[in-house]
Amino acid sequence: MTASTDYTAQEIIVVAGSKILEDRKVVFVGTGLPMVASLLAKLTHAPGLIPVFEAGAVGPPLKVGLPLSVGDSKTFTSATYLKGLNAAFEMTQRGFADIGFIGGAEVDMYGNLNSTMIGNFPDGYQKPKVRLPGSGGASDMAASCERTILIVPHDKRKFNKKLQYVTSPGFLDGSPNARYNVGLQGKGPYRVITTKAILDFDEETHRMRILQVFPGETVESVQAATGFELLVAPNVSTFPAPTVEEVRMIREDIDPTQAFVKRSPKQTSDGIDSNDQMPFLTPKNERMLHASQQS
Amino acid sequence: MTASTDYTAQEIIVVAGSKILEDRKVVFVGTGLPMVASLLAKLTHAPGLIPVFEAGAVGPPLKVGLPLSVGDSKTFTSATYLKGLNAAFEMTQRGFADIGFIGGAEVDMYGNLNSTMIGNFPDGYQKPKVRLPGSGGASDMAASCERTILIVPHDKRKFNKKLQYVTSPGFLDGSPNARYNVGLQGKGPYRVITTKAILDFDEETHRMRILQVFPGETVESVQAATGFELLVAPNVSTFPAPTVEEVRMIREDIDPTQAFVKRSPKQTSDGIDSNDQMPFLTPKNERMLHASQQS
Amino acid sequence: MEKKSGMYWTGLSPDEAREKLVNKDKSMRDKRMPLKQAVAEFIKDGDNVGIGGFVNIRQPIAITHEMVRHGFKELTLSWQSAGMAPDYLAGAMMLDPDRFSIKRIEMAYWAHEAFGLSPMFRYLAERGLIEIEDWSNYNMSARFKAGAMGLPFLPTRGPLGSDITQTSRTNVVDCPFTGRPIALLPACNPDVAIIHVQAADMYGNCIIRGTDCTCAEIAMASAHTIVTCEQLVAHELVVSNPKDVIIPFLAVDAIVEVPFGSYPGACRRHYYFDGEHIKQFHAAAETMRKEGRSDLLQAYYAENIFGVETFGDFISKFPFEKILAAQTAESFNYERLA
Amino acid sequence: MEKKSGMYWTGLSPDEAREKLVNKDKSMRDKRMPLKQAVAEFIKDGDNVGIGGFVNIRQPIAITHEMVRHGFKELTLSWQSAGMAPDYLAGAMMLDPDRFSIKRIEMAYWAHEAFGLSPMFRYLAERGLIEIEDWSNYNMSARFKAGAMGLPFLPTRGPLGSDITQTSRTNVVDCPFTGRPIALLPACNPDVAIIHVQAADMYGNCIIRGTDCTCAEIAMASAHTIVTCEQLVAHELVVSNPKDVIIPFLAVDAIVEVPFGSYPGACRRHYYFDGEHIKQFHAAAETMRKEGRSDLLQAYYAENIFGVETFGDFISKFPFEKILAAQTAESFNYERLA
Repeated sequence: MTASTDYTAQEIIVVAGSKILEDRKVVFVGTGLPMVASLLAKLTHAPGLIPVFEAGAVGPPLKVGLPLSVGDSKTFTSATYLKGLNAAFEMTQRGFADIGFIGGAEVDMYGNLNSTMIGNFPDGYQKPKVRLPGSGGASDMAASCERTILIVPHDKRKFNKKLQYVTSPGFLDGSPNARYNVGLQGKGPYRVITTKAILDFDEETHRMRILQVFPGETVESVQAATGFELLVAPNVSTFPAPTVEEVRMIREDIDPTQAFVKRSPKQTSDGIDSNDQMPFLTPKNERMLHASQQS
Repeated sequence: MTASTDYTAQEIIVVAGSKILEDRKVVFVGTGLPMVASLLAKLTHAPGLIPVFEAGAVGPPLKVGLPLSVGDSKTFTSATYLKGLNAAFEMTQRGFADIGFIGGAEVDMYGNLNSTMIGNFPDGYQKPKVRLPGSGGASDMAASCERTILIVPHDKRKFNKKLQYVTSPGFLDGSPNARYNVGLQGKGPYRVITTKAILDFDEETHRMRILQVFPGETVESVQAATGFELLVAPNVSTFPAPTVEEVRMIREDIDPTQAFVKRSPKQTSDGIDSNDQMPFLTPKNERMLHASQQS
Repeated sequence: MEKKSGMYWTGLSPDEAREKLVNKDKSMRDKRMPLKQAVAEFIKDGDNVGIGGFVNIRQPIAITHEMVRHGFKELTLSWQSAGMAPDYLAGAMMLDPDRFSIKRIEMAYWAHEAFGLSPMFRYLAERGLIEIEDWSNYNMSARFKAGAMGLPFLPTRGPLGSDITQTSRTNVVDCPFTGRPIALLPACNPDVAIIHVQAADMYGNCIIRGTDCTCAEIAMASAHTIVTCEQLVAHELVVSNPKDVIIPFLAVDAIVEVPFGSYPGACRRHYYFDGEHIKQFHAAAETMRKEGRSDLLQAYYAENIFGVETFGDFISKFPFEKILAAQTAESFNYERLA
Repeated sequence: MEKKSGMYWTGLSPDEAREKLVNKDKSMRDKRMPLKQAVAEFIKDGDNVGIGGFVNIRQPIAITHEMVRHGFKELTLSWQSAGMAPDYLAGAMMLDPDRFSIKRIEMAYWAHEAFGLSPMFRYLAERGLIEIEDWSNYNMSARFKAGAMGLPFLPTRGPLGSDITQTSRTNVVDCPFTGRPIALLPACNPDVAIIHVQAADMYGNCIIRGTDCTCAEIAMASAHTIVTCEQLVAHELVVSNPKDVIIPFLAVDAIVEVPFGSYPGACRRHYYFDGEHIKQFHAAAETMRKEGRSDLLQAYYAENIFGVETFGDFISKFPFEKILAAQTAESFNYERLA
């Protein structure tokens, strides 16, 4: 398995996310890179992975390609159960989701996430500096999935000691039983995947901890890009670069139109993904994707 | 329209119940005589009546015949909406049911019903003298339908000052806003149809009141069969005997197997309908019924 | 809110129910097995058993027969409205409480609508042999739904103003938003659900025709679910219209193809009631209730339950014409070309 | 339970919602009418409008175009996740708040997943021009569900531990059965629901393919419901499989056949996204957000909304190849023989 030499930061996130997903488990898939990672897992080591999408699809084989939305028509084709949002979240609240796979714009050392607003909270809540999309289902997934995997681009502005708004609860203040005590279910964040490393949480303190660094990164470089002090696991290793085949699958089979995995992502001046290069998924691309995955 | 001369007590109940049902209204139909009355209404003056059954059928045309159960296959054929019990009761709680049509073994002067137990309550609750089937959906219909129609055979043992168990709330203690104050919805009981009379409730006191008597009955004879003092409406009239055609429809078109409308109902020694003469609805009868109603 | 005094859980508490599910293998695997194995593997003495169907519609009759053959003690039974399924279990208790016993029932209605009262219920209740918790149909349905939703309770109006609020664990509180009273019903999370459906695939994806009853809620609320089905069909057929799936494979532990599994009750698109057989069974139990003579009931069980190996053997005892009549009667309700 | 201090209802209170429904003609009658009439008859200034669909899936785009043409003031908009539908309404407000204005939004997400952020949302929020109440997807779905169930609230775990409990009317209480905290969410009963579905009959019985979103709950919770559908079909076809009906006629006031009524969003079995058009619309709004120039956005509305009489006219502006491409793209998701 030859290592890729031209993979992007998003691509290694996808590969890392995919490898964390175990076969035959139920994964509640958030929008964006989690969808790409879940599809890669299903096409490689985890064919029995059971994806659940918040708009209501349970267990689709995803043979018609990468969904552009968690309510996409593609999530419903050959799904085994298909209702609406309430049903998906009720199942999760009941305990049917082993893993929730979510993103956020800002994370703290206890794995709490912000996807609501940048600005002065609470006074500036009604007039934020940057208004983010809002929770979507992330807050619910964080509250009720048994474990969660978080994806956050590694940047000092995004790894903060104190969040401007807690949208999706992690270990809260990190105190023992903090989640249980406020009425939450599930054991909380399991992994954080960033553009630089894979992190987990210390069992005692619930503080974020470097588990593996990506090629070219060190414990020091990861810490330098983080706005709070990270713990360091014993024997931090380097997560291997994606293989040529993994990168090919992402680029050609899974996300050929760069719906989520950009070759060179653009950022707006305020650091928010603008997605302004979003291509229209043409029928031609569609057909190729479809054909390759049905084989 | 010739008056029938050989109608039974159950048949006049069915006809009276049918006439109270207005066209184009939503009626939540309890099991037994309410089903027969609703079908008669639909076949006569109220073709636009919308029956709802607690097992989940909404608006079936009932062209395949009289259901033997409120979850009967016959309630689902050509229904416009079809889920389960929660959906039916949620709709009712929301306010979709104009009328609920229920029976009970015992009623008091405020239209509260008992279908749970005969015996010494609360001490004898776990060892009743006679154990009745239980609420079924009656308690819910009484709680949330906008109005209710009650059917109770007229008998001094069944019209009591104090119920042994309140299964389905009527006007409770009759005090103003009693229903609203305990959290109930809907305006409460509208009519009581018995084997002797049609009764309503005084607007001020919420006490049961004789509205019309059945042929052969008088205000006095109805009072004599009642365990509490009835009010009497101004100008009590006699409800006309069913017509020959109405009786024919009940016997031949609607309930030819006497599933609910018996020619001579048997009673057990303790006054509980035994239904031990229940005939099996044979395919032959079925076919006749089906044919006659499809025409 | 103050904690309700004297509160207790039957079956699983909400936290236990969550824990059971979290630790369960939820993968999509072949769950076919003989009914005997399913009953032995997933039901235990003392369990809270959630019963699917509604009155005599799509009740899990075959499963109750197998439960009687196996023998269980101190069960709690939970349902909204039921007829023949608890009748079979209760009749077994009437005959030999050391072999089969029901400790408690939580329910809204136990009788047979057009087919009369349940002599078994009257026998057990009027002798004080079982604990009873009365609820309404919506109450029980909402309790299962709360369990299915992973919630400790749901609010409803249903029991307000009735003595159900006195004889059950209902908690009537003032709504914090409106100030008006509202009833909170504790979730029901059975240890095991027993359900009959029209069709399923080998993974346990289930299709129901006619009333959904409260079957999906009961299955989702329970730690384990045994499903019998009229037809076991290909997975591909099931997912060709995924909206038809009402119980997802995730909530099912055992799937058994048992044609006529709700007989002598009815099952939409398959067969209508066999009122005669219901009547015959009831007559035997009514004799014991009224006269104390158990011989007729004993004979019924000896012939129809203990005298056979499987539910298929029971169905085989009926003359062909009888079975055909039940199918034909249903064909008038739901006409279709083969 | 103590009453939550500072509690208020937007849209209808539970008692008002009940009253509206009780006094409504719920008969099964022909509810077809032109979209212009439906919007004029059932939406009023100041209304709480419940928006169906999910992000850009099956959003009621045609209805929002008509609302913009009509002009409304001081609306409250409620949804879980939405994209183009609130974008169209918000863009109208950006251009002329005297003609169209949104007072308040209650929602979980306003953006476009693969198609990026909403420049309209950023414009209005970052200038403090609208009141915002943030919830999660499950929160909003449960709030509509509480409304649909005729309940003042539903419990959920969703907002626990998050600042949503601080910025919304959530009431966190101790569960009276378990003693653990649980969140109570006040019901959402909109004055009017706007919904697009795949098929319906003239009475308003609706069939939805793919995600049900929260459409049935929104319709059942609202005092009035306007439905547009891709296909208006015979009642007999709809009831041939009544389980397909997800919104019953009882909950619908107006039914309008509007093919491509969710375009440029997607509608399962009919068409996939038109990302190019979404991008073009956003570029116009983004220019106004970043540079303050309204000319591009003005031109977009002039051409596509104010410059046409009906949504059909808007769709007719697209080249045939474009429309066909959207249909063809969807045909890969859901293959079927005509």
